[in-house]
Amino acid sequence: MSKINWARAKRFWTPWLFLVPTLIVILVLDLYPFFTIWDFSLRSWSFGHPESMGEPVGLLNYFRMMHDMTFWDSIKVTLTIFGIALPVEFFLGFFVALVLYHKVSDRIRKILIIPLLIPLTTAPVVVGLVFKYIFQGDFGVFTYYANLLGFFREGSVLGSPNTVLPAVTIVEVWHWTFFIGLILLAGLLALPREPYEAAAMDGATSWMKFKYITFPFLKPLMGIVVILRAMDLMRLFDELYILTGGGPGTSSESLMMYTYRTNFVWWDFGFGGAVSLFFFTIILLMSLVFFDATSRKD
Amino acid sequence: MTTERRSVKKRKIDLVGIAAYVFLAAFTFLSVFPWFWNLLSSFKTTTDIWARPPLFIFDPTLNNYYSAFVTRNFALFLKNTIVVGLAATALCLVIGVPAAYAFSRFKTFIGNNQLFFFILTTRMAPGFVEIIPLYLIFKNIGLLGSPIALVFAHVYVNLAFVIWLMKGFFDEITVDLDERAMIDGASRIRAFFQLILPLTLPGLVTTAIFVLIFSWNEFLFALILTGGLSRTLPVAIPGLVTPAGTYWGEVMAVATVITVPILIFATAVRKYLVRGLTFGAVK
Amino acid sequence: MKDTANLKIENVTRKFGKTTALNNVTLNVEDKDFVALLGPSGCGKTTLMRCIAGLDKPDTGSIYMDGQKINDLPPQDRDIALVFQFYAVYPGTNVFGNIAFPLWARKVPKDEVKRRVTETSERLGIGHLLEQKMSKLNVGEKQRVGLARALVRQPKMFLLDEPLTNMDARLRLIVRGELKRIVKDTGLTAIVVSHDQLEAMTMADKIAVMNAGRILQYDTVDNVYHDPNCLFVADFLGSPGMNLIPATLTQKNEMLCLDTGAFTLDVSQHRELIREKTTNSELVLGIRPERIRISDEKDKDAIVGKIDRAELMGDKQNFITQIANVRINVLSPTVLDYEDGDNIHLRLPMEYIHIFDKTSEMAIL
Amino acid sequence: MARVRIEGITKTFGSKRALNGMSFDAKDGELVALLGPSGAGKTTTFRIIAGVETSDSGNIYMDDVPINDVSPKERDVAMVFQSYALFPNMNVYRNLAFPLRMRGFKKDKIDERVKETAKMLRIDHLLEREVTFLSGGERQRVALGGGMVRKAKLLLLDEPLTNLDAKLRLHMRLELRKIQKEIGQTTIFNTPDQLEALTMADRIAVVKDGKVQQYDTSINIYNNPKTTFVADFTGSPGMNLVDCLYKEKDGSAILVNDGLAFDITQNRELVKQKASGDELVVGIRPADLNIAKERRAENDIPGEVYVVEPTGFTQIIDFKVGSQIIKIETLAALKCDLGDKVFVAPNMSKLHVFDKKTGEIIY
Repeated sequence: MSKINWARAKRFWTPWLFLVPTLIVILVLDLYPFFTIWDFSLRSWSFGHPESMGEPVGLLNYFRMMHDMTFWDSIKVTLTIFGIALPVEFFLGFFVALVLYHKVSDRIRKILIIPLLIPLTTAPVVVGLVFKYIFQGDFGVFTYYANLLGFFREGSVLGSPNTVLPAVTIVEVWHWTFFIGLILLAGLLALPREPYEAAAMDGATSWMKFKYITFPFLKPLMGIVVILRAMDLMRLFDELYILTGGGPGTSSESLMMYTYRTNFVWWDFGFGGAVSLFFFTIILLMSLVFFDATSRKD
Repeated sequence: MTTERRSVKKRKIDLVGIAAYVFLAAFTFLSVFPWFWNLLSSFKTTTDIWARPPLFIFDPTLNNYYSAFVTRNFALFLKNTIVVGLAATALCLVIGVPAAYAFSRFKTFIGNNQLFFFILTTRMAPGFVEIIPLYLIFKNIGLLGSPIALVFAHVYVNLAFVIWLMKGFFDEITVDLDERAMIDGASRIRAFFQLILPLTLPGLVTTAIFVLIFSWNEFLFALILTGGLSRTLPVAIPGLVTPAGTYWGEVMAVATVITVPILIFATAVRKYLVRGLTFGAVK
Repeated sequence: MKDTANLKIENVTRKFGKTTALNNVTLNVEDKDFVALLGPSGCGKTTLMRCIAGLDKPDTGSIYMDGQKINDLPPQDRDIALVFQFYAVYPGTNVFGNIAFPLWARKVPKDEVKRRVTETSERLGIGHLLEQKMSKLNVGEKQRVGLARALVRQPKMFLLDEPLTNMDARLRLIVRGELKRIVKDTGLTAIVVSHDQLEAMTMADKIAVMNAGRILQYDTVDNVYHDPNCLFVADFLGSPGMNLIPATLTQKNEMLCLDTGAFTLDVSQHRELIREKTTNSELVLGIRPERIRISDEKDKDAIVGKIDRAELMGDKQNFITQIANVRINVLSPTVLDYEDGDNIHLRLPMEYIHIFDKTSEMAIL
Repeated sequence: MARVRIEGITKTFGSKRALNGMSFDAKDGELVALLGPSGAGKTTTFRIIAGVETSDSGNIYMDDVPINDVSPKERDVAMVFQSYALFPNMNVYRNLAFPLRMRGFKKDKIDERVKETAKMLRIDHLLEREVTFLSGGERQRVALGGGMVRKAKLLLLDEPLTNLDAKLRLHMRLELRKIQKEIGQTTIFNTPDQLEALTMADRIAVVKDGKVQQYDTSINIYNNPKTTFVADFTGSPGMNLVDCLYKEKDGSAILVNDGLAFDITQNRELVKQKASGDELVVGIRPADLNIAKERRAENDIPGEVYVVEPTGFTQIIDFKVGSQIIKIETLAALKCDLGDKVFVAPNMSKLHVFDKKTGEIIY
């Protein structure tokens, strides 16, 4: 009798045995911090009010966040970069994928991919520094040639609130366009041959092939790429930190930069905690979409 | 008549073809140029860097590398980066690979899907939620500013990635093999270690390289959790941008040292690159 | 309906790198023929079909349709429809769109598209599915959509690539008959590609048996089955295939005999033919399992064998019989009262005997 | 070697019921077939017998000892997977030795057994080869070897012939049975192919929707199918099944359907007693119908030839009467063409009647 129970129990516990280390990590490094932050966000931690340090303040931090203009500005900055960079990256990336797929031989494609990988494998910090160097006001190679053509005579494009966001967006587009290109190219290369042959026999035009075969086949993949990039753009930090530090002023401060500043410049973990959790929630929702897209693809 | 029509068509194709090649050439040039400029500048003297118009031909020098890695502390920072990367990678695999196996094989245990999704969010989340308490914990136990804190943080961020990617590799090995091994008399643990794990070796290597790359490039956690001599390269280079001026030559030298190994690694795993970049969602 | 459709393939060769997929193939398909290209995987049958469809091009040789050379004609201008093995679904549209696709491509007016699609789908019994998504259909239905797409164009000729391969045994049996009837009803020239001899025999009127890039025999179903021209064809058709027993030609007194080691067979009556066709004395004796007659103990001239295994095949029975070192299949159309290990008395009727040359593998008789 | 008994096994995956009271048994040294379409629950049954899957209820007995809760490694059941499940990182020898190593056999004993098994399966010349470089037939033999080498009490073969080409399948079905009888190991195999089951097995369990419909010898399964499912699933083509209505006319009992009428006066009492209603199904095997170009008896059914399918020395004629298509198997010597008017006479002694509602046989 006891032997039977033992066998059943073993069957039940085996999966968890493999999961124990992961569960510990999750518990210690995920759940515990999460609840800590939740607790922080409901208390006052501002150095501006040392007398009430650690006092519960209800949802005050959240109200403060809602009324902070720089918070809304940071969202605006994030959405501006997001709104321009994502479509540009997507269409440019898709176009590159299509050109590489249709117009180039297998061998050339394989060789060409290696230099094209350079941007997306470069560390964001390095990307930031290199572009800061290129955009440098006195001797930056971009500035020099732009000046020759009569643009940006007043110095670095990063120095002016009018040009800083377009410049940052260009860096993002440079960094990640081929990410989309590469993945969609993989999708194109994996397309089944039969429908295209059927379409050839049926006398379909290129547009019909695209509309009825290529696009529907790639749609799930496009969804995955877009949501991955969208999450990345929402979390944009490293390049910005190096390139502009959020400046000039707060004209290029993204939501991620803002969260950083509230926590590690103002050292207000109550207010910062509230901002962090707000941000976390947005990403959580986006992850849900990603999870849904990937599981539907299977 | 057919031949005539074909020749006309052929000329038209050539035009589109040329346009395509021009576009690709421009796209490739723009992709490579900043990196190329970085590499070039790392061999320039300060005077050459400041030159207007920008110099493409000059006398190359290794001074920047020498002063960064010998005179300054960058050799130490490089060591930190390598140590953190290797430690985080090893730990991450040890913890994550069994979990990936569990998600691949035990499809029906309670909470499977929820847990799997939950783990994903740890990777996707903006990080601050975890980073602040971690910062406080490590500060309290006096580990702040030691690479150990960063190793933990990197394990935490990359765990989801390891699990997602490795699950894909395990899924490719038929469950029949595990079951045959167990029917033939192996225990589940033995089947996993002795039979299935060796079969995922390419997957393990790929995953390890990806984790190494992520850890190597990672900035935010490193920025907050390390300081002084415990910094990694990404956090250390901005230190060359000082109020008194920027040591551009050295910045470019260090940037090159950060970039080149990653490029080599990425080329090595390019067969699985798409898979890694999409968390295994695209095979 | 369209006029005639005569397809003529002349000395077609197609190589892929070092492998020769088609080796100097010549084939003549007459109007309204239903031809099967039959052979094991890698025999070149698919390449041949793709060359006919225009999806592939011969390296040398010509393909003529009604006397006109079509080597360089793109597929859509050939007036040939192809039903794909994996149904080639267009994911961006529903069943209606999948059938209407070739008409859309040809800019046929809307109401005519609707009329023709409805008509064709009704005829194939999928009229009620037109608004469905393709992914909701089962294999049988998908196949019919593929067929409808081919028929709706009213082509001169159509090609079926392994039409039954993805179905389970039961469905295959049903679809096989239906498909044949549909093809017959359209009155079109059709070519079916198959690796399954039963599929080829049941569906087509003529079979081209292929191996290693060559057509070995091209003839009516009856002739290919009953008069194979070489060892490969004899073995490939039938399940079980023809019994092929190595034998030596020997002269015994006045008789010319085939000595198999287990028994000898007097082939004096074919002396002239054998002498004429071969100088080799190493031959192969062939007889179809169902042509062997089962007699009884009273028959003194019968060959006695021991039943190694009596396999029950429904109404039929297959006796795997050992005669000394020779092993043969004996197929009885009824179930008999024999068990494993029993002796069985057999006769090989002379009219059903085949003789092959062992070296050239070609049929002598 | 052992007796095995499976009793009332059920298994549900999510909302899908895979097994629904699966029961059958195998005698010592018997070769049993589980025959059924894909999705019938055959593989699930195997996995439960092998112990890599648990059942929701029901029992498995090995020599009358329940083994439900014994772990797979202690069950002494060997299984050969449809995918062959060969370890790709081991050569043939090590693949064969694996089950023995796991059970702690001594090195020389392992060597002896591996060589003996390899010789029996005629793969002794392949022992040093890597399994990834073997042909389909060779891989199948190695997989069989892996199952047999241990001499387990029970051997399970999951669709052993499915992945082989037609000619090889023909050869292996004979060979497999021969080897099984030679070593006398109790063996259960499953297959979706009725011919494999009929030709190889001592007894066949016909499975549908996770339940055994009929468990009997080949000859009985074929000649006396218990349900319409078994009737249809065995034979190629399967039994013709015609939905009919029971009617009485002029003192005789007939089953009618649109141009078809079968006089069953002889069995009237039996039918009345067993049938649940007027709706019945007439079943007759394709070979039990006689076809001719002229009418020979008054009861002959007139109709037309819909399709002719030659299969070598026989042919299958699809005979159309009303909206019904009936398949008839006859010698190829009879020449017919599409649309020919023909007459068909069923062999009434081979006629079966089933209850439409339950699908079960009446006689």
